[in-house]
Amino acid sequence: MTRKPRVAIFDFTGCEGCELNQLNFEDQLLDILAHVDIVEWREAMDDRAGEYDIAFVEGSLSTPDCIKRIHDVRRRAKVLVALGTCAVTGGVNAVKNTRPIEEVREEVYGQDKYLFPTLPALPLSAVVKVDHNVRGCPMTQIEFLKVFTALVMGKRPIEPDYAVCVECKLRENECVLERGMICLGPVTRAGCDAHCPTVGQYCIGCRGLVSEPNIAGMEEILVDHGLSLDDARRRLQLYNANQLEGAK
Amino acid sequence: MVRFFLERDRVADLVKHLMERRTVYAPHRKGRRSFAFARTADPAAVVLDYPRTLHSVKKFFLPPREELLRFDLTDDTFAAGEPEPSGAAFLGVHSYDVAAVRRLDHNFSAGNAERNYLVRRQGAVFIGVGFEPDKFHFSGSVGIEPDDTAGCDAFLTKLLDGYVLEILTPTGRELLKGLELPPYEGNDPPAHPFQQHIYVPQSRLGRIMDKSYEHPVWAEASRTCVGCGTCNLVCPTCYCFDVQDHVDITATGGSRERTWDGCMLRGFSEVAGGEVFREGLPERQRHRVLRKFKYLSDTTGVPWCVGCGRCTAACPAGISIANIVNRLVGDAERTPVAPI
Amino acid sequence: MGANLDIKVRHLTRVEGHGDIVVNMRDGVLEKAQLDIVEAPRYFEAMLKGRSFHEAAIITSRICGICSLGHQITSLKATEQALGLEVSAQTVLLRKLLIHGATIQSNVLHAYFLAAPDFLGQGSVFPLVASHPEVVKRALRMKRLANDIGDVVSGRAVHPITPVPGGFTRIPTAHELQELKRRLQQEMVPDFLATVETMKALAGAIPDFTRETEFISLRCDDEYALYDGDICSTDTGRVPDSEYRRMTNEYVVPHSTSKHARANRSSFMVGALARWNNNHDKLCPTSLAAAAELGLQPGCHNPYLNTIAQVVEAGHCALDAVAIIDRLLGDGLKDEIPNQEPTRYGTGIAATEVPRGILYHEYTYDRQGRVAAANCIIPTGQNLANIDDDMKKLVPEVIGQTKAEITLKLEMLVRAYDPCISCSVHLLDVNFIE
Amino acid sequence: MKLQDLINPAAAKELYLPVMAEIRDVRKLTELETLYTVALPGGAELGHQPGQFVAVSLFGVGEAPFSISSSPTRRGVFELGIRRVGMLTDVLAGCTAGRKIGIRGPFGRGIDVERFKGKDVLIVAGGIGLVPMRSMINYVLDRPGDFGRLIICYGSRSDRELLFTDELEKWRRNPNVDFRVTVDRGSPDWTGHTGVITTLIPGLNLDLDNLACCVCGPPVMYRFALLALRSRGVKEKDIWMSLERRMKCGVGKCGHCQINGSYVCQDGPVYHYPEIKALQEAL
Ligand SMILES: Cc1cc2nc3c(=O)[nH]c(=O)nc-3n(C[C@H](O)[C@H](O)[C@H](O)COP(=O)(O)OP(=O)(O)OC[C@H]3O[C@@H](n4cnc5c(N)ncnc54)[C@H](O)[C@@H]3O)c2cc1C
Ligand code: SF4
Ligand code: SF4
Ligand code: SF4
Repeated sequence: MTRKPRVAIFDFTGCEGCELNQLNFEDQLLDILAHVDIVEWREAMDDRAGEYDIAFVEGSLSTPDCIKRIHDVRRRAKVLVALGTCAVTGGVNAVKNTRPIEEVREEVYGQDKYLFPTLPALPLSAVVKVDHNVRGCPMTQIEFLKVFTALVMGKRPIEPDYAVCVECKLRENECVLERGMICLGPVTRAGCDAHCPTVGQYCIGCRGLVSEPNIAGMEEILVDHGLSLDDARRRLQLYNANQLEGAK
Repeated sequence: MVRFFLERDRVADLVKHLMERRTVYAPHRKGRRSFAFARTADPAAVVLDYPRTLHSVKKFFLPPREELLRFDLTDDTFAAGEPEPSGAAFLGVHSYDVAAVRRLDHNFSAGNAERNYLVRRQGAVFIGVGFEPDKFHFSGSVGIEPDDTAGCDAFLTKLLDGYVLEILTPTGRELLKGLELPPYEGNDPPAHPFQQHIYVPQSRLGRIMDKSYEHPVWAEASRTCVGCGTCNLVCPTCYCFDVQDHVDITATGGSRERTWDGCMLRGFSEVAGGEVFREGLPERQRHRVLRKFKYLSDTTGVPWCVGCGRCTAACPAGISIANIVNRLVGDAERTPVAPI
Repeated sequence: MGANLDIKVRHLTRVEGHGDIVVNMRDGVLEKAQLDIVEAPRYFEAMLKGRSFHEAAIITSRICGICSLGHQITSLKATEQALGLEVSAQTVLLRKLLIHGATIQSNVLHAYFLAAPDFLGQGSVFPLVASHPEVVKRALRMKRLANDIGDVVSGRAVHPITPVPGGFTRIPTAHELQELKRRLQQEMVPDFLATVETMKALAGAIPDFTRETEFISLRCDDEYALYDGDICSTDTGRVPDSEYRRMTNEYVVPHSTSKHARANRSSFMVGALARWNNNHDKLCPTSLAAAAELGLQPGCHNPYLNTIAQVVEAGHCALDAVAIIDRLLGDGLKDEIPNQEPTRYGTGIAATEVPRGILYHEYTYDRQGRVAAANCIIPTGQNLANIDDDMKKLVPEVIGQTKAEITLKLEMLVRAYDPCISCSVHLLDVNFIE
Repeated sequence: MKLQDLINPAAAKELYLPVMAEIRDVRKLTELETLYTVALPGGAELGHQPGQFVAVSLFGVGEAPFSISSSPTRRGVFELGIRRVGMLTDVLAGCTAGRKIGIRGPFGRGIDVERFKGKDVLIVAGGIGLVPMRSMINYVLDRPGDFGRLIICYGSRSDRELLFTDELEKWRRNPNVDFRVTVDRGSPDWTGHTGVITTLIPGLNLDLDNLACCVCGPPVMYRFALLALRSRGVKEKDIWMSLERRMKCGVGKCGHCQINGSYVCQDGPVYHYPEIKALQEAL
């Protein structure tokens, strides 16, 4: 490669935990910086750049201003990577989409609700073409490094399309179902190396669903493990509100 | 055959004796209610009385993740991964897991013999232990009894106050030399009955499987199956794998790694152009079960399900392979059986 | 003839979240000096309503990646109080250890990566990689260790995993804790002392500005209050945390998607400087010595020195973390199962000192253990009015300088508060109407 | 018990280590397909049968199976025709002459040319299926005395996607070859046959008692091609087909390529139709 790729990082509606997770690569940060030129990153620097090879974009789209800005980012980026589940599926933000938006605004701002425009929380892919995804809430560091090295090498990163259970088994974890808990791992897309079950917590589904999830089967599993059907649906909804919308 | 009496209090002596001579892998507690084979550091931590381990000893010969080679991107050279002979004593293995290793031995020897597996497998000594079947075990139905010593170098059978230690091979004798134990002269301890069965003798299974292809059971099992692949990944006789390259963050080198894979996963049979050759969960479930009870049995003469019950115990949807088989049996033999 | 000045800094950099600085002066009369919060609202309330108590902390931690641990711990405390779940002494110690880790990581991140570039006249930390590699490496090392506390004890530093209502899903091993202790003593303490030297060298770039205001923080008798305590004001003294509404009084302003707050005057300040002013007597000797080195005095009213107070506090957290590990190991680690059997369904209130100030969570649960009402008040929201008041005093004082200089002073002022705009927007006072 | 016992690892082979070969020439065939000429180190011969495949790898990217497109009669180098569809093939598309690639193989069972000898050879190739079939076609053309007539039916989605256009032209002009080509959708200046590949079969002049036929194409093609051949009276025993499945090892270990109990990488990719007729998953 003759020139280092120019990288820009943007944030939309989200918690910025994904960006923070980038700053948390203490061990690899200097290696990463050796491969690229970071030309725009509001959270860490003042510069504003014109064009870039790779744009990493965090957060979901939830205001008219977001929509304008993402088109602008897309125009100026050769490759656009959605960073974190908010950007990939809408994430937790999309839970608000399951209720009438007026009701939600009124609850929060009361009579002042019209001061602040809002839209349903959308994944980036609902508005612009997304080339690659780094999932997770916060985005999974190992996956970020995989996508990052793939892009630096000029290859297409592959996104796993199997369940978290696979990675959980590869690590020989005790299944949390065995501990009498519930788990969303069976329909959640792997790539995190089964981080939560490995430390004894259930998979909350933060990486979104596999491509052909058996939702009815999963609901039945949750009910068998002690949830009401209503609670089972809510648990599944946490990160998948936009995806399950159609399913119901 | 030589039999000794191992008093309960002396189990730790046996473990110590082994540890002085070899690396010892034995069942240990893992998590709150599970067990796993692990390298023994403390004799007191070994658990001989356990229902089943999360993974079988397969993981030592065909590791879940294994480096096949390391490459250098700056000059396109590579070095082969260096598997090490295990040479270890595997203490407290159940009969069905030893039977599973025998099947893997076949797979990695027949046709193109694979160095990686065969090297790792070298020098492994098995000291089996009997087990009390729980509601998931059904190895008896595929010809593997709890006290089946086939493939073991020594075997422990539980008594009220200790174990009968049987020495079965010269390797076993050699390894246990110097461990002073009194001979055992009592009766054979009573066998524990199985709670789960396949309802026909093994010899009739082949014919039943031949007729199973269009059976509704595949679709029925797929109602709650979520295609998570757990059943493949915990199975001691599943050996399918995936291979991928991983690049170091410096982008100057990396490794080619193989990882366990499973036929219940959608991507397993997907080819370029997006065609998935086993498109639905019913097709995949059928493939999984027929691999255990037909395809591989047709060529090797033994069922490739060893009845350990892991897939059933671990399935989040509680799908039972024995019940699936019994559904097929029931229809073929026109006997009523419980629904899956 | 008076001065004219128009400043609009859109999407202020090196802060967490989206905020604009807006200043207008006409003929020497200051018309406007304020921080507009333009972060998109996310309506967390809608997500919390009807959710199981297992999920409340998972959701609130997603309000903000930077403060995720603080939200999580505060949420768990409120839930436990509402449901009558007792937690063990070990759980409390582990949580305190986590708060120390998060405080060190946040304070170090702010001082080195967000504030230091200003002191060195740089736009970001990246040029410092080349010009001051040792300093950057030290900062990364400190952050790494602080994050490792989070990784080891809570499974992950951002959006922690293992802290759940009633305890932890996984208890760290003695070996892991010993290793943390070793690194705290061998790496963190020397790095802290070196940081004090670095900051001393840079402190000349900190503007000299004071405005008297009210400082509010937690306070307790036996330690430097972080995990819990009474609400303590420099104006009116101590009140129990159940009276938090009286100490915050939130209200909506049009220029901010985040609500503002006031207590006894038009504005007050929370955060490291408030903690310093209220609790410096509880700091360890090493931190007190560092404060003296850096010229930080009790009763300090220069908001720019919040950054210095953060550095001082990081040292205390590091040393107290060692003491906590000693206690945990001395008592012997126990593999406790989280206590998740509610004994009642009611309301719980919790207050925690997170890096930017006091965080309050209050939940009411229905009989199914689902959230019926929630109210969270976050530190940055409490500081916003104080920031506006500071700007109003600062602009006339510096009006003789160039616009670029004034802009920089304003940006540095806002950054000194280390505002967390995500938080400020995402949690608002809500009572669900059934 | 027919289980084979553990054999001595010293006698076992290194199955997964590639030989580092070199790309000698790169020729773009269409928008998506590229032809690579590859040489093994030291001028070694690959020694393949038509229909066999190799595993190609680029370090850091991965490995995938590709059919050998050149005839074994061509010495010194071999050719691969590769369609750009994903991770590895993307990167391959950017490779130029001189680039080192890993090669393992040749693998699998190719066309049993002995059973084709003395007979008319019918090749039915759809789309990229021409890549492996070209190996057989050129083999037959290079040994004219060994075989009867050569009949080629080639179908492509559009005329812009036709592969090896210069060679197609040569086949068309060769009096010993009955060459037919069709496209699903032709561009306005396409003057040839239009329609799916099976529409070529009814018009063929076949000597049913002296015929051997090999079919290769996309998955959907097989069923229809078979119907068309059977309705022309082609005997099952005279049909071979080359199948594709996902594969990771090429040596019968990884399990991906199984069709019921058969391993495509061992028992295929070229199957004699009567062998797979009973395999439900094959076609
Ligand atoms: C015996 C055989 C001969 C083949 N001959 C040729 C040939 O001559 N020319 C040619 O262009 N292609 C051929 N293929 C197909 C070729 O192997 C795939 O196109 C290639 O694997 C795609 O790799 P990739 O990394 O570019 O794609 P990926 O990014 O890995 O995936 C793209 C698509 O290819 C599928 N795929 C991935 N790996 C394989 C695999 N090992 N086998 C099959 N599909 C896979 C994926 O599921 C996905 O749908 C052949 C396949 C087989 C089995
Ligand atoms: S813990 Fe969850 S992800 Fe892991 S195996 Fe069990 S169900 Fe699957
Ligand atoms: S473990 Fe159960 S749910 Fe998962 S793939 Fe197997 S049968 Fe389906
Ligand atoms: S199929 Fe199930 S019961 Fe049979 S060997 Fe495999 S895991 Fe055990």
